[in-house]
Amino acid sequence: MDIRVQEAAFDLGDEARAFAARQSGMGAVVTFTGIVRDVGGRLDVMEIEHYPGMTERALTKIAQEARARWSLGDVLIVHRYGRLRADETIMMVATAARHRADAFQAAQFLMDYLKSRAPFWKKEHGRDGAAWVAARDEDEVALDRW
Amino acid sequence: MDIRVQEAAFDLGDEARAFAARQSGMGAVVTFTGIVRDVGGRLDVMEIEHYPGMTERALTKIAQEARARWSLGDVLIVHRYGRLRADETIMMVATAARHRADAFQAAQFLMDYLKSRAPFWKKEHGRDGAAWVAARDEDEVALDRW
Amino acid sequence: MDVLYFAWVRERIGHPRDRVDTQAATVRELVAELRAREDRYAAAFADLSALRVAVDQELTDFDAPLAGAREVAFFPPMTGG
Amino acid sequence: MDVLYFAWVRERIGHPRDRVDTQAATVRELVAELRAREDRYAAAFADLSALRVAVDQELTDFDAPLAGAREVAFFPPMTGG
Repeated sequence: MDIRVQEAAFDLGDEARAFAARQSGMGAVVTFTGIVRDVGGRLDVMEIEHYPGMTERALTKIAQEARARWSLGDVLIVHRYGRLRADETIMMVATAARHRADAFQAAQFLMDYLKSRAPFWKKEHGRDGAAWVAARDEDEVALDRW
Repeated sequence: MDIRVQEAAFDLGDEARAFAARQSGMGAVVTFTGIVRDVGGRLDVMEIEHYPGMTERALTKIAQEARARWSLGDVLIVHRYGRLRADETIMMVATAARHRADAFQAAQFLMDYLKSRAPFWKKEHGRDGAAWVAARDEDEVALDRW
Repeated sequence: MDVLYFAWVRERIGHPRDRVDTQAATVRELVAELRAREDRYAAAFADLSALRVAVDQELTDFDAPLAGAREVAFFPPMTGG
Repeated sequence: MDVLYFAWVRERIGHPRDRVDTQAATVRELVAELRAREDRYAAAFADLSALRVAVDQELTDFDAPLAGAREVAFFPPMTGG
């Protein structure tokens, strides 16, 4: 497992390549990358706050749960904090498995839990002021399927 | 839409980075990469045959269907043919969407259809001789969910 | 009409395509004609449930009409991805 | 005991953490003590349904016991990913 909480930018291509390269015998690699969206050109900065210590614990627990539920080669989670601009990568998960169903399911599980159970909070600073991003009901509902 | 059927190797990292870079306003990018598995060290070469002409048509149709069903930014499909070795990338799909559910669903749809409806056939050449890979019943069943 | 073979169908028949002059109205009738050609054709088409067919590069079934078709292809279930 | 605040809870209270000396048996009792401190605490804890709580860095609920706890954190629903 490779779990990183970092302020520094990361390159989705480099991460995906390196993740796939260190697997062995895995036929399927799935990646998900979250990118800062600038809806309507109003965003100046996306600020991401987190809870140092708890964040790493929560992500590790989510990754361990994924490995217990599906037959996986490896799991990667990278999540940034700090001040991000539009089009920057926020976070990424990658899963490797022998078969595609496990890799897809595990990646979606990681994302659903990470969205609502890992201590990150987003604040959008823009032309219209600053506001904390509200949690979406559908993100909580998404957990029910697991 | 970027749909390529090629003999040449491709780099998963370069493709993922370039795909994400040409999206605009998309918060979610999902990639799936299929990699040659060498089960038990027996594989020498994975030979992939295809049906030139029909392959491009089938992939285009599958990608168009995905774009009709989900709110997507863009779709990438790269699929190789020819003689591949263990750990080489066979194929890749990428989807971009504003929200993760669309990106994940569309990527899984593309994979399920591509597996059973795009004219590719795999033959494994190895220590124990050569054999065509049999279609798996579960790949056909996977189509029922769409 | 061009008749194409892929994967083990091609291997069993021994070549990748035939130029066929036929009055067959459906794929099934074309298969009957091909089976009658030689043993290797009979072997390739022994079990239609193990085969798939495309007419003019679109997947279809064995009851599909052949009127106007330029290209028919036979192959096993696909294993892409 | 360290009490931590994140996101708008932190902003409403005006600082990121308090060192609290408390006999509260549960998170709910601790919240009652904090609410009584000042208006800005009362405002931050006005609607518990808008808050989440972690005890020693594990998500829990407002009825969780505090015996032995070293760190309690309050924050809005998380919005990672």
